[in-house]
Amino acid sequence: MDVEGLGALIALLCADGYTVIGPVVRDGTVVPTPVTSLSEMARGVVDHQGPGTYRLHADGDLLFGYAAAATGWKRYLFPAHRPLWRYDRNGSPTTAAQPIIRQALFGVRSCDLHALQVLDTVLAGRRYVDADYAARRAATFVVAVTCAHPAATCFCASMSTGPAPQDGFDLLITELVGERGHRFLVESGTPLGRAVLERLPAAPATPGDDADVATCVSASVATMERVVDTEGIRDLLYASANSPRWDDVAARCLSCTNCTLVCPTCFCFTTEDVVGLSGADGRDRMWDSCFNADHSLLHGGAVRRSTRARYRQWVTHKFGSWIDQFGVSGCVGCGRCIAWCPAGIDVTEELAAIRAAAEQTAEDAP
Amino acid sequence: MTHKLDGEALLRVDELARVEGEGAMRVVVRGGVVRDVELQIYEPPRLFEALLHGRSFREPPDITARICGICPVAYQMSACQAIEAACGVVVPEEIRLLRRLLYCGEWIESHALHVYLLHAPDFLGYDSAIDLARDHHDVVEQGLRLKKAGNALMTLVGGRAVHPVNVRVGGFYRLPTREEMVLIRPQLEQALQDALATVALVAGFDFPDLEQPYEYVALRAPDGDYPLERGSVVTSGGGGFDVDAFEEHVIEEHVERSNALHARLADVGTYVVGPLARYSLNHDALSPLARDAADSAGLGATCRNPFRSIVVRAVELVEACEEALRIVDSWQGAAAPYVDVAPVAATGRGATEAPRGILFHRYTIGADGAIVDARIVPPTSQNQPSIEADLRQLVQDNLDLDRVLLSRLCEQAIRNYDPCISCATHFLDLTVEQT
Amino acid sequence: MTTDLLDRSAGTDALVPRPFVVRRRIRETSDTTTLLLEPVDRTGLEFEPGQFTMIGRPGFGEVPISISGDSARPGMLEHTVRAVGDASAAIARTRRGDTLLVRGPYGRGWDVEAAAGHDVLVVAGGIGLAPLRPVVLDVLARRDLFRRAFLVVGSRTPDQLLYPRQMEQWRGRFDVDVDVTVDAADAGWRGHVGVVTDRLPRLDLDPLSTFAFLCGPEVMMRVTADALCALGVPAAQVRVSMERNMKCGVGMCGHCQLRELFVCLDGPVFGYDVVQRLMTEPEL
Amino acid sequence: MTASAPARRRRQHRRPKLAVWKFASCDGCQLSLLNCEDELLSLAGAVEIAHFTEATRRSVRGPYDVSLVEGSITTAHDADRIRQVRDVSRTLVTIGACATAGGVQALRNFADVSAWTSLVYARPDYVSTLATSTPIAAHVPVDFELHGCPIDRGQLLGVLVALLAGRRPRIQVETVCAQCKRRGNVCVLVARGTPCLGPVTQAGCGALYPAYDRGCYGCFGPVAGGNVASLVARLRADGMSVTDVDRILHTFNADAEPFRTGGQAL
Ligand SMILES: Cc1cc2nc3c(=O)[nH]c(=O)nc-3n(C[C@H](O)[C@H](O)[C@H](O)COP(=O)(O)OP(=O)(O)OC[C@H]3O[C@@H](n4cnc5c(N)ncnc54)[C@H](O)[C@@H]3O)c2cc1C
Ligand code: SF4
Ligand code: SF4
Ligand code: SF4
Repeated sequence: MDVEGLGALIALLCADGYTVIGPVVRDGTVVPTPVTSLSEMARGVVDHQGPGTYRLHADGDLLFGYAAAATGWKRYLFPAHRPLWRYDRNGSPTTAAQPIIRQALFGVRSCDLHALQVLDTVLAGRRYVDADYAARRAATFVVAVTCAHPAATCFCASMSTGPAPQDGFDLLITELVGERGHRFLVESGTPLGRAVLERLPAAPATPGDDADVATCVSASVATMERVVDTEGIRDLLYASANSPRWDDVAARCLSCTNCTLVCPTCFCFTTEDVVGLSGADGRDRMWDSCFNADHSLLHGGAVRRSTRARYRQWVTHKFGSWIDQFGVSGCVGCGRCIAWCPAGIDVTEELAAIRAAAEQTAEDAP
Repeated sequence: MTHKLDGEALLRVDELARVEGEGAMRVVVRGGVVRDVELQIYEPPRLFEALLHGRSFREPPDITARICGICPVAYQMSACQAIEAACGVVVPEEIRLLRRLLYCGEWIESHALHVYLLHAPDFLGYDSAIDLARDHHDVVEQGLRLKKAGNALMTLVGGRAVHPVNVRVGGFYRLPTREEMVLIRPQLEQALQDALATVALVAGFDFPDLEQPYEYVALRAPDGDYPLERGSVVTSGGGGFDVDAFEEHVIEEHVERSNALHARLADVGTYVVGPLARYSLNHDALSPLARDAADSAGLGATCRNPFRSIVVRAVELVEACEEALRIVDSWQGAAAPYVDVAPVAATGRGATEAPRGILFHRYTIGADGAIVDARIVPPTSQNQPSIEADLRQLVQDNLDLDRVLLSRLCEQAIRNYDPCISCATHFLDLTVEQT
Repeated sequence: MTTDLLDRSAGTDALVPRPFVVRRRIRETSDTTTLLLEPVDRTGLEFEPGQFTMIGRPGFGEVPISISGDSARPGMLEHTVRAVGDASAAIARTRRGDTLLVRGPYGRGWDVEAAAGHDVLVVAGGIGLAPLRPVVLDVLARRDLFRRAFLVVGSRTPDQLLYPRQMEQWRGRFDVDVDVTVDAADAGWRGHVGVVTDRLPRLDLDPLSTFAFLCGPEVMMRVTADALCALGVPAAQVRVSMERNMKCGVGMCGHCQLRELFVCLDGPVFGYDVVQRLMTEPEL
Repeated sequence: MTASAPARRRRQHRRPKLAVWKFASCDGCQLSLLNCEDELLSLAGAVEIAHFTEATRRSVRGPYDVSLVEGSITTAHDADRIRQVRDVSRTLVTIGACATAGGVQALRNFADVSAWTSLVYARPDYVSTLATSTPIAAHVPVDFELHGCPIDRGQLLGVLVALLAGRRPRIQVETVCAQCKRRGNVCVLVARGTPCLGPVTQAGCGALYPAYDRGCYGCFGPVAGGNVASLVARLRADGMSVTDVDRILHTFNADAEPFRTGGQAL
């Protein structure tokens, strides 16, 4: 279909009662924001990302000419700050249920689809369930996009999480340009998606389309600059608890929490009792980070006092212990932690250095 | 038992309350004649003009705001004006209006604070607004609501109520959106109603008799505006001069007993800035609604009783609320939040109407943008001589009054000026002394 | 849309606590109090020895506290709380009739069953006796299931000893060997002075057939576990109860991670074979 | 329990006495208390406002349960006065950058004060001032410090509510960045190269500055354990001059470690 077709899709989703959340240019970045029409969404912009920098430039006319949105979709499912419970009229703590709105996430890249699946496991796939997350997730329609223009910070190919979405979406859009013009191939991934698709004025897919998508994906993979060698990475990290590289990175790390809060899979939270002049009202929950001193606080002091220990915890959890805990890597290769680190610390570079240090030690050993 | 001030007496209040900052009063009466009146400022000096040396010309809006937490916007506005004057920049009309809107917020907050929390308790015989609230809860609630509206306006335009973060040389960091402007409208409408009610309320107070023949000095704004963020200086004696000539006309002296500087008008001497001066010199510039409110409160076109300054402040509350509504309603956005200002080796001056009166700034900037010299003349140091004159007159006229009552009356007289001692220190303990 | 997620959202919210009323409080030592709590909704709290609850006093925050009562009597929830910081002090100073907010029980307990047919050794340091009291009560209640039973309790000073009356009762029994040692004795103390590991040799343990349950400061657990392993007790038969910061108790907040372990879900009780390496790595 | 029993008895018999004291400052932090318009009257019901010259002429004698202290020590007289305040205060809470770090007036600590005094006053001999502006904690023991220039109204209420409930106030130690990300701001340092002190500044303002499209200028002071050297390296790499780095670190918390070292921190 063409651009108008996409406009019709958004209109249809709005008409169906979804709040459509799509990529919008704000403060020089692309940020998922509620929209009501295609015209509000980012178009003709290209992102240039590097360690500690993100710049957006006007270029071309593509709708999805940039990589994954600067901030992830996490806050729409796992709010940065939410009331957990309040006292009801009888003085009993009761879920502070916020009205769950039906939302359509529009333009989710493959890395973020994987991140949603990770959060599904963490927050709703085990014995205890974050009911608020589960309810929001159940009310979420996902429109994915094939990522054709990865940023310099991306490494989803290494993490086997992209750039082409495989599942976890209701609809999948691939933006194609070429002899046959600027067009969008839309596929459904669920019956719900198919039902929406059937109501759209779209020409059926032609045999050449699949080939075009494949070309688009391989071109995308070819442009990806960063890599992570994931071979035995968990054991590598477990064995590298005393790598000298941790001291090196600790000198640069600000322990500022940015990497963890932009990471689409980081889920740590803290709680706080809400108290007014007339007494306790209930309890709230907000995003927390393992880079905060209070995170590991015990009576008598924090367990992880040094930045070295905190950085090690973060990387070891993301790339190593996550696998033991949830069966998948905690990193989906979106590169956000690289771009949004004020100190420009690049996790792929740190991992490579840790591996190199480990190999060096192995060599040195008789 | 009552103690009158006969013979030789000393009246002192060591710690002036309900003023912004720390000060004291001392009045010496000998043989039934007031011999000496002193307003002492023991607010420790914070040396702002000196610490601005070598700072970037972009920093005064943030740094000088810290001179006073009650009127930071005034400092930011005068600083911007002076620096922009030095650099030869004139901000676009929309930016000027947005500054005026921010300033309205500060006027509303500051005047509501003074009228309700600081001054009204004097007229109604309470120690504080909190005691007042015990008997007149609705009155205090009304005042707090007004104050809150002022703070909300400052938060909208400036980011926060104390030391706003959104002001920069050349304009603002970020423009408020049309939607945000619309959202604050109901609160401002309520504020306007509260302001009108305030005029009615304070008009009913008892005002001690005192007529003072001072020279009034205030800004006059172009286009028939009530003066806030711009204007040139006019005096009740018929004089007038440009802000650039301010230092030729205003002479600041350092008085021993005080950490504040006293200002005098060349050729004239003691003068008064602030609501009384501003009102009397700009009565014609008031909006019809504010003017009607003033009329019904029994204020003439000029007001010479310092105790009635509370009524003038209430009228100015009406003016500020209306003006804010006007700007909010007409807001169409601006092309850019600020204009670029490049440093120019030059001297620039700026003066705006702080809630307490004219606030003058002068900066000399080097070509590299570093500040070479800075001078700040706040309203309270300009008013200090008149406050002392008022006290002299009051004590002389009321020598037969009970000592405690007289002391209270003196405090009230000082509060007429809403003296901001934090500002003047670059300023108070009420003492009438027995010698 | 994932329908199974919809189902999952329908369950009770694990993060919402239930109100309990303090029915009795027993002052154990100068800083430690035992509270007996009754659920307002009268639904008892079935638990296994070693499990804990997240308990909070409204406005003061929530902390993990082990259940120190008898697992055979779940109607009354029992906690022994040492006042070390704001939340614990606030909980410890509640009065009879006050309401506390409780979630749980959470975590994996000591698995006392596994010790059936073996010698049972319980080693507690300070407040560490609280999560171990249910073990002692359980073993004594089903005494025939186990072989020899030892209880070694360490305390800083004699007046810091928990549950003195119950300890007297246990001492009076012939089917459990109770050994109490203090770091610093006072004038009236006639017992041992020293650390708990000093008491191990005299027990004449049968290493391969011993199950040890340890709780106390992390160093004390490590030193004791190492000593037991050195005696030949298999590490998997040595259990320790770990302590980490917890905000949720249900594996969601991320605070209690010990590398791949969630102390709240996978523990707090772990076999020493699982945590030995992790306990020796500083700041993990 | 023993420790709390007297506190409870006190609360039953009378409202706790609150005093507000001012030293060298701008009044902005005290004003933050009066700016709690919605809570002011109920607060005045819950506590006895026993000394607060900005708000009331009545002063009730000490001792006071809670003293809020604004401002820094810049005169010998004030150095004596703060000791008297400490003597009559059970709990002493300092509020604002002036009281916790010396404030903007502590810039004198880096300069020659007599030269400064003569710059401002025609007769410097009339002015008595110390060569330094020092935080309250440099003179007397302080029970809790509330940072900010000005302090955050919400945090102030939180502290008062905690003290009223007999609880120690607690403020999460974290950077402005943490609040900034929760708020959903776009990072100005990364997306624009605007110098920002957020990564080394204690949170409290709600990440206001980046929401206003400017960098944080550190008015809540350094966060505990912040890595100023690393941030300075980044700012320098972005082309900021040493003078400008000095300026940005040397404002309202200039004399707080590790802002003190300024551009030299690298
Ligand atoms: C599984 C488990 C069982 C426990 N059982 C008991 C028990 O039966 N009796 C008892 O007295 N104590 C027990 N504790 C310790 C108790 O949870 C802490 O003493 C308490 O959390 C201290 O909190 P605070 O707010 O009083 O102290 P603060 O020092 O003010 O606490 C600050 C922060 O650290 C956290 N924190 C501090 N110390 C600890 C700690 N030791 N463990 C976990 N989080 C901590 C608090 O949650 C808070 O976030 C147990 C801990 C765990 C993990
Ligand atoms: S790695 Fe970067 S973003 Fe993360 S805490 Fe360290 S400095 Fe901040
Ligand atoms: S660790 Fe970094 S690259 Fe990986 S998912 Fe998190 S933010 Fe993205
Ligand atoms: S810290 Fe800032 S806001 Fe507070 S009194 Fe000092 S200058 Fe004013």
